[in-house]
Amino acid sequence: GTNGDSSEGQKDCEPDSSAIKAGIVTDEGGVDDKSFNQSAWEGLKAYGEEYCLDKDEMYGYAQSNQDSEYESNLTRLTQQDYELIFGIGFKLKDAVQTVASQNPDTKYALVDDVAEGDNVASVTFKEHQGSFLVGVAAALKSETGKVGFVGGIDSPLINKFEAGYVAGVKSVDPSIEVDVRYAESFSDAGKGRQIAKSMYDSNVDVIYHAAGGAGNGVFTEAKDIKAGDSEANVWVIGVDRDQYEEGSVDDSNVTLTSMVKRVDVAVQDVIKRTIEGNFPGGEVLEYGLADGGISVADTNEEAYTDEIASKVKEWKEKIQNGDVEVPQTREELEGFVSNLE
Amino acid sequence: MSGFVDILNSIIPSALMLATPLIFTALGGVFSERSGIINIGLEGLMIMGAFVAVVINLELYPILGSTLTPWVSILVAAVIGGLFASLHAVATVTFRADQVVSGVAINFLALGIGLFLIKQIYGKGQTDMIDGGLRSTDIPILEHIPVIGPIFFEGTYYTNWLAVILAFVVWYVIFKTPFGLRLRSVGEHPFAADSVGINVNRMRYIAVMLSGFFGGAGGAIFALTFAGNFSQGTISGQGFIALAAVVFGKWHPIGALGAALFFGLAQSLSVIGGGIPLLEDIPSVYLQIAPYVLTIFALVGLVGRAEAPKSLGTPFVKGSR
Amino acid sequence: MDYVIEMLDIRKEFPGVVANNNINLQVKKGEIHALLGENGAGKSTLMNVLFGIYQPEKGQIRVQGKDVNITSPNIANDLGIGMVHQHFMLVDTFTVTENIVLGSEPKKGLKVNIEDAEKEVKRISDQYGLKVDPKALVRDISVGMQQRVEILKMLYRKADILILDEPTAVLTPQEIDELIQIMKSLVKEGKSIILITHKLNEIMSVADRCTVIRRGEGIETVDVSQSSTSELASMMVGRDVSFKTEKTEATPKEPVLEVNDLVVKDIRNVDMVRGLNLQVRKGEIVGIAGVDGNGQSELIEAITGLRKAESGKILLNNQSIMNLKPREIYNHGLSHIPQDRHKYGLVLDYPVAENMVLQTYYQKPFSSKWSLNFKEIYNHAKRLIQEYDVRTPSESTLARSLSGGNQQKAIIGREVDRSPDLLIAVQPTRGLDVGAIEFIHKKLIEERDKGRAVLLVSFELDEIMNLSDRIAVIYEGEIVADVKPHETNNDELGLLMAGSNKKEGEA
Amino acid sequence: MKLQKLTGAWIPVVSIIFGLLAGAIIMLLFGYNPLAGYIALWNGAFETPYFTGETIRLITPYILSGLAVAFAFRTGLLNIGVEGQVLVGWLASVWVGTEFSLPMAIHLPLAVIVAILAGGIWGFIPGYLKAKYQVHEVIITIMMNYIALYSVNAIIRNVLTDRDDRTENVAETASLKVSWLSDLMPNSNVHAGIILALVAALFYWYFIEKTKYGFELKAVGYNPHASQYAGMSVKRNIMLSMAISGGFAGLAGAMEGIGNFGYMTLNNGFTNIGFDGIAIALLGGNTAVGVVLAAGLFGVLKNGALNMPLSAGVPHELVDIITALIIFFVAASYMIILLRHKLIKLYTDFKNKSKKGGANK
Ligand SMILES: Nc1ncnc2c1ncn2[C@@H]1O[C@H](COP(=O)(O)OP(=O)(O)OP(=O)(O)O)[C@@H](O)[C@H]1O
Ligand SMILES: Nc1ncnc2c1ncn2[C@@H]1O[C@H](COP(=O)(O)OP(=O)(O)OP(=O)(O)O)[C@@H](O)[C@H]1O
Ligand SMILES: [Mg+2]
Ligand SMILES: [Mg+2]
Repeated sequence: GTNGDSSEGQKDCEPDSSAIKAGIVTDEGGVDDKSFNQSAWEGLKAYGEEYCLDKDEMYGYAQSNQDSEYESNLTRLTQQDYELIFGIGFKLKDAVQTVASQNPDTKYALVDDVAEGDNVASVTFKEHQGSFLVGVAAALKSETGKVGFVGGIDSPLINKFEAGYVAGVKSVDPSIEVDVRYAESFSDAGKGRQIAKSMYDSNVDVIYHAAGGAGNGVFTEAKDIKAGDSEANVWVIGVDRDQYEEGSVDDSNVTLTSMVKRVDVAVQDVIKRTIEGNFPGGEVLEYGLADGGISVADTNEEAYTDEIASKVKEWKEKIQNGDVEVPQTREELEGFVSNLE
Repeated sequence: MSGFVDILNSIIPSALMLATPLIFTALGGVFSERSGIINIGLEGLMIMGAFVAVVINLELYPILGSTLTPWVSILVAAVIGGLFASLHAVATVTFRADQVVSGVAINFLALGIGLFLIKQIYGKGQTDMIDGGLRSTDIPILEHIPVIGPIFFEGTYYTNWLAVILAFVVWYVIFKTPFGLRLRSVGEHPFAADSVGINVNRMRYIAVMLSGFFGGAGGAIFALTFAGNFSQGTISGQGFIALAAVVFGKWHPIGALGAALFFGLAQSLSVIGGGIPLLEDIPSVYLQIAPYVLTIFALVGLVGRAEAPKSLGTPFVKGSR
Repeated sequence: MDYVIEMLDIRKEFPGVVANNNINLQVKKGEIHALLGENGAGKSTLMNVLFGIYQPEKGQIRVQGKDVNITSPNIANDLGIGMVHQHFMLVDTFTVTENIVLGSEPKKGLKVNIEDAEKEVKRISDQYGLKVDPKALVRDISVGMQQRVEILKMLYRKADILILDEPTAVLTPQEIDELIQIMKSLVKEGKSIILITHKLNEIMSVADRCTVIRRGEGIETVDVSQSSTSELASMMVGRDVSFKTEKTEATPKEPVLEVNDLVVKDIRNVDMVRGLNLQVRKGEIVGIAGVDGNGQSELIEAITGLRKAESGKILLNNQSIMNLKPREIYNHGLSHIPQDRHKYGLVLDYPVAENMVLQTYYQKPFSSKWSLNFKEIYNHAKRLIQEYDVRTPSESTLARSLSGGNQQKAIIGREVDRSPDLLIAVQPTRGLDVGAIEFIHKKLIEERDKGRAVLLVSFELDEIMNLSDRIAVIYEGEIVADVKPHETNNDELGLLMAGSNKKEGEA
Repeated sequence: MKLQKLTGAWIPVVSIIFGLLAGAIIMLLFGYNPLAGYIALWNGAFETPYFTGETIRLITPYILSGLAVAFAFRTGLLNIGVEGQVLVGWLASVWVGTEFSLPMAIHLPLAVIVAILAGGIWGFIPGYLKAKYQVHEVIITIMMNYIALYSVNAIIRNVLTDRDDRTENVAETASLKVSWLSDLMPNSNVHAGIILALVAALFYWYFIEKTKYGFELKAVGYNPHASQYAGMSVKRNIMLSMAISGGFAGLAGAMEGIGNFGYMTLNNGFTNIGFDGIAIALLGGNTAVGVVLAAGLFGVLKNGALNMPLSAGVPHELVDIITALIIFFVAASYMIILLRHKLIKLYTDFKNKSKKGGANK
């Protein structure tokens, strides 16, 4: 097969004997969803290369296409003697817990949510912090005083992005309006685009999306405006990965920045700890700004000006010092905003 | 007042944009169903169109640039869509397959082939974002008409207007030309058509392939205006909505146009509703289901009974009756 | 002698049936050649072979003396052969003109030149005296006019040899007369006609020669002028047939069905039955005579609960059945032999046995509380099949694969067997051969003699005259005359049906 | 729409063989090892009791969604709305399972019945609109799918939970998980629903083939005019049929709600259980036995497919292609019959010719 993932050519190195057999089970997106599944897979591949391992021998993945396949896939990898298996996405929480309790000798890690069990490590990210920082960037970039947020499905996880973002915007300038909408889908690009269009039409100039494939629609709308008028002040803020490429249109780019969630970093970190004999079973690992688990992309140098960058840096420090407590829910956000006034 | 015009300014272009792929696909459906072949595979035809258009777009953009690429992509997608639909024709016309089953198979097959080939070509489950997507423009002259100009002709797509014009062309073809007369006779009473020497099976092949052509174009336009790439979820239900538009529009090209526009309008109303102060306080779920509920009300209240082509769904077996 | 058509030793098989076994048919130029045979004898099959719809297993066809191989209707068309099928080949939703030009449309640019086509249709229809409205939708015109459209279709394509498969089965007496005139004028223009019909008097009045087919075999070709109806009938059936139905004087008793001032609208919301009054008594057959479209269907549908009545009264055994559900009406003692046996009479994809309990399946003994009792259902069918001489391989054969005559016998068996107080029979013998007609007529009289009320609707005057004890003439939704058959004649009835009496009656 | 019955079992079997052959050819063309691919497929479905259990678990809702589509089809109705009916049935079963606390003898049947009712109502609406206003059931059911999708999400978010993305787990008293089955196929999610599904298939068969109601429903499907003439109520049967069809679908939803998952999450899109049901029903010739077998085939292919990339490097989309081809071949069974006919005719022609020494032309 011409499977692009495999690098089955001759290797000029010897597999490291300390390595463990590690795998991931993705949710619906698959390992090239340009989002956290892909990021997780990149982390695993990096591990494979570092330790000079063969794909499917020592590391591999199973893609789920439906909710009901998570358990099957986790069990499948377990039965193939994987020693450490990552469940990518909060949707796998139940499946990871179940399978982990059935297989106490195998180690599991759940990304994006907290699972119970001594043989399960939970990996979470402080998305609200990253979202806060891109909110700061949005507020600084906005000329109209209106910015937008497009969520996928209205759910606690996405609300975390929303709350952080709004808090960031309001921290810079409480008078800036934030138009928050949900596509109620992570795949319907048509809806994403329509929402974006209606936002840009109503003078919103920066949109942060946390909507997966529906977010593609936000990019297509922004790019269309930009293609018609290269001076137009429309921006998209990407999510999960650096979505700079997605924003490229002719000679310019509409991606202001992205809230990057380094699942790859986390995956490699958990594997390393396990190899070292420190598997964080039963623990919750929270990756955030300090450890590079969450970061803000600065690829679009032209748009993401030094001024913005330095302001973002200021706020980042405030968060890290604990001067600012970023809200994670809508209730916390309310309190946060009323404190600002 | 100006607020109202602003809202129209926002809703209409967005409704048109959303309706366009539906119009194309529904017109294809009209061809197929007018000839007597149920086409539940419109979804699959759109998937095939989206897949081909994205691949062509990715491959040709560096060579053709941003003006030509989208059009070439749509054209190729339409042609491949037509060829792909011929499978449905072979099954249902030549081999008298149950038309619903064959349509379902088309849906499975399109997604399977699309994703399988994406994996073979790019080594991953979905493509990169395209650079040569469709771009909106202001239509010269027409954009200057007061009030209407900005609403309908500013920041619009040529494909939108192509779709509207095509609906009328299809109407002309189906209701005015010998081809159309024959097509309809084949869908209504194939034995009558056969007895005057019309090759029923050939007409049905042509009609089904036309549905693939239009459905492919519809899928392509969807991918090039909205998604910008191809993946598992790029086309998720638009084909079924287009099928509904065919029936809603009573198997008439202008009816299908109207149904698709209605649907686009209802959908964009529901999306934009979230931004209109008056509607802001309505729980979002009501806005989300509004397009579908409105469609049902429209059907019950305005459209009512629709008469399908008489022999829709029945294979033509010469000599039997 | 030169023949325009020669079919020699034609053999055509269907799985399990030899429909045509070495049949010969020779048609002379300018003649009307009748083809006669019982239901299922193989007439339609033979003509379908000639028209290229079926390919024969064996045999030779010559047209104008030349050997031909007719593999499709196109080729038949090119050879000047046209066919009006037993079931019309017209697209309901098209106009008359669209139907006629379909397949060989005149063009103007990309468009069908519908104006020219309409003119041409008008011209041909005037030439042969076929009155049609070129712009009317086929579904809006009468069956008679549809028939003329079919003929025009052939003439438009310049056919010289015209095949008419049972063209009169669906026509009213007036329309039949018109058709006969048309056929005569066609042969005068040099066309040749092959005419399939079960009606011997039609053959006597128009045909020059007649070929008789029995069970797929060609029996004989005779000169009609040298033959008689009884001779033709016995050749066809293989035994002597009596035409005059034997029956005694009726002894009517109390009324079973009473209809008073009934008003019924059709789908288009037009009053089709307008204040109609009718009474049918125990022990009599009342025939409703009238031209199709004068409210017969609406009347029957209203009585049987298939259509809503607007006002008036319908009493069955002195109880109102107006606007009850069909099932309730049946339970009041009504049976109905419907006009269109394929559309209403049968579920063609059900076995014969299950069709025999179509109204009663839910009752004992065919059904217990939940489930059907198939043993009873099949026994019931076995009995009816025998009593009513339904020719079917078995009770579990699908109704679809029975011939029309046998389908009709199955329906009649089912309806009569329920021992109704009122039996409504609409066109019960349409398209059937004389043997079957005889059988059905006998059954209806038997029912009358058992004291049942029979309401007969037929467009065939002979049938009305033969069977009825009383004839009610319907015209524009009203009963305009009530006469005894022996006190009237066909001509008078024809006039009454055309409405000539109406003004006098009112005056 | 003509209902086509398959003549004998050989056509599906030949179709499956053709489909698998076509799949093998595709694998060869793209440089995969077909044998390894199919072994991986088989192992993925059956290798250990665990996977067998998972395959059965997958088959369970398929049987029911297939029956749902088939039931409507028997009455001449195309129920594309099974998808939505599954969702509301799922929600209903979880609602009963989480919100009540009752003894199992009441709780479990109640959850099942409420799911059936919910699906039934969701199916009844298009049936009612069709009977009453003659609007085509295809559009209404498509619209009802979307209404179900968004409404169910909203109810999970706002009614069953406080803005959460997932409901509580259903109470054990409402769960279909039974220990003897889990012991048989350890750790798998196989649950007692499979028994319910098979009982439903039996019910389907009995209802359609043996009862007077089935007699009516089929009659209406074959010929509404004759049914009306015979005193059956066409409208009532349309509503009844859609409601019962929806009931099967609702039960399919309960299989996920109180069988497989034991909870419900916000849905990003459709479950595909309903859409696959269309293929399963028609593949199974709309008969009870056929649907069960077709659901079995689907379950095996789907579950086995998951193992193909892992064990043989074959993309699992290939199985979608194979499935589609099998459906095509079954649908186009006339092709297979024709092939046989042609062969026979060729043979007899040849015999005739050699006997007579020439054509009869
Ligand atoms: N398509 C067919 N398939 C199988 N058998 C057929 C087919 N068409 C006709 N037959 C059989 O062939 C025989 C002749 O049928 P045909 O229709 O020619 O009779 P017919 O003389 O026209 O009868 P009728 O007076 O009822 O029209 C019948 O036994 C019939 O069952
Ligand atoms: N596809 C078919 N398969 C088997 N038999 C068929 C088929 N088509 C027609 N037939 C047979 O052809 C014969 C003639 O059919 P046809 O409908 O002409 O009968 P009919 O007596 O003329 O009835 P009607 O008077 O209603 O036209 C019937 O016996 C019917 O069984
Ligand atoms: Mg005949
Ligand atoms: Mg006949």
